[in-house]
Amino acid sequence: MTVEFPALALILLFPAFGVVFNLFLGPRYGRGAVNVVGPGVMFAAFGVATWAFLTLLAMPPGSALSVHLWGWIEAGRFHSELGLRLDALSGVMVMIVTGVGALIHLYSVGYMAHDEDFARFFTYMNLFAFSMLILILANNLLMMFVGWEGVGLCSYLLIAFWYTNPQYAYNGRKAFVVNRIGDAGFLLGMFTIVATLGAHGVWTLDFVELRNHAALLGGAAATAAGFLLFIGATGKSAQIPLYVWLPDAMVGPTPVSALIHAATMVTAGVYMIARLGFIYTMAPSALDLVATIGAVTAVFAATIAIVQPDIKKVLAYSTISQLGYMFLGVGSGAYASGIFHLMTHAFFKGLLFLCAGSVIHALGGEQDMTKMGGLRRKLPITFWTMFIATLAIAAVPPFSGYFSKDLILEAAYDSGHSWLWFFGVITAGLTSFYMFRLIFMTFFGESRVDSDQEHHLHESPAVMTIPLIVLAILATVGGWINLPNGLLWGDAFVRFLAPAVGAFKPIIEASPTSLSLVASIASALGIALAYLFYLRLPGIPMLLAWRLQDLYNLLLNKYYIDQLYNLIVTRPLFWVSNNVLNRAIDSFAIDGAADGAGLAVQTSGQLARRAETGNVQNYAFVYLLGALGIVAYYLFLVMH
Amino acid sequence: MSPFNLAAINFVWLPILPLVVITVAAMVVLLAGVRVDDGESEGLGLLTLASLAVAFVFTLGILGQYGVAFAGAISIDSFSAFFDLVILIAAMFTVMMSLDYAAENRIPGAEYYSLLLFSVLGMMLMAAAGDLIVIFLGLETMSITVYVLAGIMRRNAKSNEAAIKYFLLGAFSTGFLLYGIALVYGATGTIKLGPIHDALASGAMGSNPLLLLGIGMMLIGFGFKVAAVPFHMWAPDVYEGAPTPVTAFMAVGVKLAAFAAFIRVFMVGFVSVGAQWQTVLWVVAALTMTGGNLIAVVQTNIKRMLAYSAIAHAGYLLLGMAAGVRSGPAILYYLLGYAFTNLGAFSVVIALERRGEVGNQISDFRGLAARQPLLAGAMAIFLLSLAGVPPLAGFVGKFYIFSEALHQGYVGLVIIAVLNSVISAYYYFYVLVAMYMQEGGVEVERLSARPALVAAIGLAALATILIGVYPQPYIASAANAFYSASGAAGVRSAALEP
Amino acid sequence: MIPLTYMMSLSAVIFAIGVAGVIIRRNILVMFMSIELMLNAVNLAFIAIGSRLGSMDGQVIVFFVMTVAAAEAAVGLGIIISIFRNRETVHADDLTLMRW
Amino acid sequence: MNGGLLTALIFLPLIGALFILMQSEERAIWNSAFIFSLLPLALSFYVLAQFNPHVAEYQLAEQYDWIPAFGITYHIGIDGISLFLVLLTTILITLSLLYSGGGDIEKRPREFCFFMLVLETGLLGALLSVDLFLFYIFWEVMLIPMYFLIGIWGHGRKIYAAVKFVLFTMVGSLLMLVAILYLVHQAHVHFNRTSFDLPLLYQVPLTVTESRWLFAAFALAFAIKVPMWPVHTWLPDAHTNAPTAGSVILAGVMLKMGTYGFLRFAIPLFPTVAVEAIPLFMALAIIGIIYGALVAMVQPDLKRLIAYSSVSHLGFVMLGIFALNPEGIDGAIYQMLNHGVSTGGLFLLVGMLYMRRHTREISEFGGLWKRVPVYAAIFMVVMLSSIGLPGLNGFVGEFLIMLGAFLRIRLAAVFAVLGVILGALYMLWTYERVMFGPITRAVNETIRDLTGREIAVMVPVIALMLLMGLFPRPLISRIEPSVTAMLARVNVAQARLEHERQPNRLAALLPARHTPNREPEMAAAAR
Amino acid sequence: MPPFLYIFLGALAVVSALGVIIQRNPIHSLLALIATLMTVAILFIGEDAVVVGFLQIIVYAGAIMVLFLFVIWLLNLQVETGPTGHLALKFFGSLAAALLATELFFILAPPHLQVKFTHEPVGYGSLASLAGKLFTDYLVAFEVTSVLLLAAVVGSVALARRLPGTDDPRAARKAAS
Repeated sequence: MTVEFPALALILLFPAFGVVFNLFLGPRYGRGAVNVVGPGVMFAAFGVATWAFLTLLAMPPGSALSVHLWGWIEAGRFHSELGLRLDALSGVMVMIVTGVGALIHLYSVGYMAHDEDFARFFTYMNLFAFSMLILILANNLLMMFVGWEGVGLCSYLLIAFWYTNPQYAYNGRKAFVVNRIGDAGFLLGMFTIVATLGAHGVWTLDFVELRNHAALLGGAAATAAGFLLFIGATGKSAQIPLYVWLPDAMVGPTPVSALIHAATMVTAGVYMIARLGFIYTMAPSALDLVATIGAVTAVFAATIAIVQPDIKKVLAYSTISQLGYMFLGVGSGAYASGIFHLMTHAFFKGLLFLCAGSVIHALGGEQDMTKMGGLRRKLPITFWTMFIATLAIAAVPPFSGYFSKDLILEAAYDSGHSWLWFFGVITAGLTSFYMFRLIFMTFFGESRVDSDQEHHLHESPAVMTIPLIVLAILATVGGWINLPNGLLWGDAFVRFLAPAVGAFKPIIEASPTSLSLVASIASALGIALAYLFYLRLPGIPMLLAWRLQDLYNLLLNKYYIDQLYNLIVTRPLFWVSNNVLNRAIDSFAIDGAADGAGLAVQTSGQLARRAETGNVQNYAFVYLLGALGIVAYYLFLVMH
Repeated sequence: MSPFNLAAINFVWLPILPLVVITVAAMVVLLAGVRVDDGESEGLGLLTLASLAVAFVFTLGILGQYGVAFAGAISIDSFSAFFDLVILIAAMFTVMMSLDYAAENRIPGAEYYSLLLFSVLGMMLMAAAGDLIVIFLGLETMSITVYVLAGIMRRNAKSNEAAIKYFLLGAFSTGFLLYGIALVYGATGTIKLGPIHDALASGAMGSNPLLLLGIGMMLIGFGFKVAAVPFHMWAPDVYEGAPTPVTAFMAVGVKLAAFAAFIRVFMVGFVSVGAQWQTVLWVVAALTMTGGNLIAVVQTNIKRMLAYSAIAHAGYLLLGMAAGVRSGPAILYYLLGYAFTNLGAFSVVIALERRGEVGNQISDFRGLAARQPLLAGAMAIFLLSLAGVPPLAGFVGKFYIFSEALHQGYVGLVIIAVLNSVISAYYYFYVLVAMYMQEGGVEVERLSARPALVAAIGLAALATILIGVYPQPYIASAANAFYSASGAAGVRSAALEP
Repeated sequence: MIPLTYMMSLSAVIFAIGVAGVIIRRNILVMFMSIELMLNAVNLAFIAIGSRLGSMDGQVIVFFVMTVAAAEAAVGLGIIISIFRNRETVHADDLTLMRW
Repeated sequence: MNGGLLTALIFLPLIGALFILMQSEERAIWNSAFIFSLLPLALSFYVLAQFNPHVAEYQLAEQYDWIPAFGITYHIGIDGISLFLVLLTTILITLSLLYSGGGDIEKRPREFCFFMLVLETGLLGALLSVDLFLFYIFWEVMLIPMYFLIGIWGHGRKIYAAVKFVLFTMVGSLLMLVAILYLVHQAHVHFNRTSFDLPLLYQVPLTVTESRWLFAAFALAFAIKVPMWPVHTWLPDAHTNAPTAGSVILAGVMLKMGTYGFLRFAIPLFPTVAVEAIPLFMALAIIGIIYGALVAMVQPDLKRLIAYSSVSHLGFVMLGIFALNPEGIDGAIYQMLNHGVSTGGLFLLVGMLYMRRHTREISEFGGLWKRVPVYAAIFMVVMLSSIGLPGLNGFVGEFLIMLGAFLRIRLAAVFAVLGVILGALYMLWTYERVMFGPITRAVNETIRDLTGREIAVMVPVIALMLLMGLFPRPLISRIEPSVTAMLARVNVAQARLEHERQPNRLAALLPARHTPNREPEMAAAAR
Repeated sequence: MPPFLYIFLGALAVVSALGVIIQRNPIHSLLALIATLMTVAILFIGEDAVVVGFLQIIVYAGAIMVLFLFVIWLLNLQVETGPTGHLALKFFGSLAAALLATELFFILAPPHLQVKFTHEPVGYGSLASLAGKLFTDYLVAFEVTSVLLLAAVVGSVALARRLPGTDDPRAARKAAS
């Protein structure tokens, strides 16, 4: 059952109003107005979203709210509209985005309190929310792509927010371009779908239509489309091989990292795959690829995270790793598990970033964990909330991460990917290790803070701590909506989503309890190891780093992947463009040929004019030659 | 009915009335000029202008009459009228250009203007000729006077040199033309165009060596007069050295007359043996276009550049001739546009020119647009027309010729011509560059003091635009003119010749 | 009667000699004389052809050619004198003020 | 009652140009030029209102005898393909004049306005001509003012650029003239009627060889104008050295004449050859897309960079055109408009920068955002439009083009998306070098932000980007009928080609049709 | 005309024509030219062009050549000394002229040549027949010759007349001051 629900448009309009207001009037009306309007529109959107979500909840399963705006690209046979659709999946997403988004906006008021460019900041943030909501609420793939690129743009703008630093600007561009590479795949995926279905007379990308006609797609096209779309997802969600932008994105203001690069935007790939689950289900090989990439990324990023000294970098790699989890989930066919982890991750990772932001804020911009330590007492709220979040991400029961991670690992195992499950378990261990390393290095032990920073240390204002507390609560209880099967309202979330994303069909039925136990042991081991290394025997990490210098450097330098890309892609591209294309071909060959033709005319003119010696007898001679030629022609005619 | 048989008298004398007017005028100017100082020859010029105008009116009067006079020596048809009119216009423009120029340069007015008129007489005779002798005599009358005109600035070494070069090569060329006439005479037994046409049309003449060689020799002779490569070598030097109004007169009047005779002899007289000369013309046309344009590219003197440009344009016209009889109207139309365009361009050159040949270099045109926007604008129009940019006369002319040539399958030649047009654009546009995009150059004397020149430039510009934008009437009259000659040749021989 | 070929050949030879003279003699006057040779060769051709055709046209033309030759001579010699006055030379290869 | 509407549209600017020649006071010149550009602008909107979106044929057509001797008529009309290009022309000319009056043109304003308005006449005439001769005339007429605009008011190697521009274009257009003449001759042979009227010429039967050669001639002329790789090298020079208004019109409208020519002439006149040539042209288009982007990336000069980006964007347009399906061609036409707006906008912006600093070297800038936030913001939007951000205009066109290409040859779209990536790469990099980072040059500290006039110039550009990005339907629905009509001819040709290649399979696939194969007849007739 | 006379006259004409272009001294060249004209005149007479032949001797050889002579004296022309000028041009020029003669020979060779042979009418070549033609068929041409001669006279006067004050710049300056 689909109901027209015009108020859905309001969810978009509020942030849009925020954009317009902050852009044009923000600088004029000043900080007060912006601080009200910026977060205000998000809370308003959250309110509308809640209303819509409750409406949806009241309807029978499989229902949706929709609003049709206007026909958009309609050319030839192809047609697509701008329209919004709220079903279970997008409902959950909208709740996350508006909810967490509103909190982070609120937090930003405090975080950006001393920045001159607050109006621009909130413009971007509102624009991001607007784009993200388009992405989520779109009723067709093409419109989703609008949001998809829109959030990429906002990510770019916000990473490069402090544009006077050239490195920041570079990182922003890097994020956009890498995303564009993924988007190229997204586009091709769309084309594949349109072309294949078009051959059967279905010229649209509307999700409902696609779903109804998915069978027409056929295995090959579904695989191709799934594969190509997943390229898009690797870009947006920072998976191998396109993850390289996300760690660099941490140069943006920390609320941005929390909102965009942890809670919402980067999860768009997961959402997209869940949304198109009906296509992926037809393409097992594409799905396997998704799961594999997810699992490998999870381990890979986690290994990098364990040695990073920068607090935000650790969180960034952690995000990549966690996103890998989500892909492992959706790649196993358990779309709901991916979304579930997406949600819990939004809570705890958003919280982690905000806490990190609070720490950084307190330390006047310091991000290096080797210059922190012992902050527990100075920043109590931050510490406690961050600790809760760490417990959540380390999958300590009963915190939210435990439930969602378990669900994914179980799905991975059940779908026959036992190796990937193993990867997941390893990651779980690594995750708890690096997260507790972070906690220990930041909040425990001796203070290594610069002496002149020391007495500036203070807890953040309420406008920042309140969101922390709210998120901490969510990170704690967020997982409870989907208790393990058979426990109280077990599997409620999965069942709620099932009409939208389809139900998970396991291949192997393993014992959930034993699987969960293995993962928990791995997590516990990680925590124990971190405790050992960073509180008990702080010399060990140094020793290890010295002993395993090569490995340490490899990890510290992120497997040199950035350098590798530079070497095999970026530099050759510039070299070829500059020397081969621009100089050799364009300037020398093509332009040279054109100028050469002109020169040839000039030269032959110069040569020909030498015949004009000025001597009249030469003229007569040339005349005679011409006459000879003509007479010879007639002689020839006569002879024949 | 009049008691006298006026109709008969009129018929004999009316057709040559313009010629008579010109002749008488020449003598009157000569006599009137006996006591006129060289520096004050404007009066003579105005007299000349008036007489040319009278001749123009009379020529208009005979428009639409058809027939022959003087036992076939003079053809009365629209063809001759068309050319006569254009030649008279060219002469009038030349006089308008000369008024100040002659006085400033102390050119002997009486001789100058009377020779100009004699020359016009020769040209008109060539256009109206009905036999080869009249063509020859007309050509000589024209040439001999133009030799003198080219060298009339006696103290000027360049002018001298131009005269002697033109004279020597012209006389040399006369030998070839005459040889050709002799051979054609031998082959056909007649020197009248009508009978020649009939003799050739009856067939069995196509491989007569006398005829073939005669055609070849006449081609050479006419090729010289129209400055076709490789008989063109005189043109640049003579154009450069001659007084600029004379150059204009040569570039337009001589070329018109030469083409008139050329067309009448070849496209009317020799039309039925077209296969025997079109191939040669194909090659000559290609050479002429290419040679003219290539060398024009590297010129720095505007008169010399215009000389090579004139050679190139002769190439386009020859392309029309090579393509056969259907292109006739196109050639006539092209000549019309060409006449105005070139006259205008030379008028502008004169406006810039001063004693000592200042103003003859292309670099002297620099910055003209800033100082004299109207003058530069007019020059731009002429240059664009020469380059064949629509909707000016030069474009429609080229369009017409190429179109007819294509219709007759001369694709290769047309492509050569088109590529040549691109080359030509380069050097025409180079003058535009100088005028509009560079600084420097020479100051222009007060134009208000030279109303005749201004009138010439203005009229030429107007005509260049008008003929291009609304070409229909001119095309119609060109076609009418050409077909009157072409058709009349057959009719006349049947009806009038014994 | 002498065959036409013979007359024409003679005319051709004289014509070619005239042509050669124009090219190889640098004295303008002699060049001009060579041109007169060419004209004479042509005249010979006219006469020979005319008498075989039995038509007077050839002779009439020769008459006109002579007139033209006279006129040319008058003008040509005038030009030569004028050149000589200015440049003190009658050599064609000295007159290369304008070229290229 | 439409009599003379289009004629008025074409010739109003010309009248304005002549009127301006009579002005002498500078302010009066600018004002009257602006007013005379507003009149056709208003008129073109009236034309839009009068336009019937359901009709594929020429509308508001006028036809009078002009040169009966050649069968040439003054035949003008407007259809979906030309409709919005006309609007684009009138809009951009108005904006350029508005902008140029603000101090960009320092000398000889009278001639400048004169040439701008003559240029407008040429552009509008070429777009509205139905008669090939008329088209050719306007085609050449627009060349001359642009030549002067570049040569007089340009910068740097302006003369070289101007001459190069003219000569490149002339080579192509004169060969096209030959082809036109040949085509008309064939029409005469077959219909015993000399006419340059396009609808008649569409029906001329040609042998395969003939149509291949003719197509080649037309295609060369248009390819140079587009410009397609490898005949593009006039463009960077012309763009770089032209004055701002010249660059705007050159990029905004004039390049479209090439693509328009393909749509209006080359393809419908010789559909069979066009279908045969799809792989070739798609390959060239893709080379243009990628090559243009890569070369743009390494340009040190802002305008040169934008010029190469035009090569890339026009490559997209060509790709869409040679997809030869409604999606691709709709997209191509839409992209023509987009490119006009966005690249026009970029040139205006660079012009504003040049006016302040008298340099276009990217390395001369850096950190400008701090000083000129309004400028930077507008630049950002225009740049995003240029790289095809969804929601702005550029995306609609690129999407449809790539979709069309994908439907035709899948690999083509795969390569084309590389262009999308590279587009982002070089544009953002440029933006970064100009706007981001610290201010490295002291002169840039004092650079001033946009004036009211400049903002007034840019606002319509931005508005168009948003409108066209969000509401493409009103445009495409007017474009499409004409495109469909044109494609009908192509489809027949394509079916015939396939029929020749695989007679058995086609016979099985298609119902009996009455499109007899005329090639043998033609061959017989030719003999 | 008997063949031997033709051979003799032809040889004489060729030799004297060669003399025109070979003699170093312009006067000698002129004399050779006059010899050629005379010889050709006799050939004219032999071809029944009596009047024209005599005109050739009287007008051409007599009057026009004297004009040449005057000019040679006036300009005081000397013998050309030594092989000057462009030798290559002379060589190739002669070669080309020879080639031209050869080509003409081949075209005019007996097997090709066909003229519509007609017996000469009575009075052919007489003064009466010439005059008759001149004043009927060629009336216009005849009149034009008169104009042509007039023009030539005007022209040569224009070129050669010496006007005080205009020709000499110094005199002109004196007159002006």
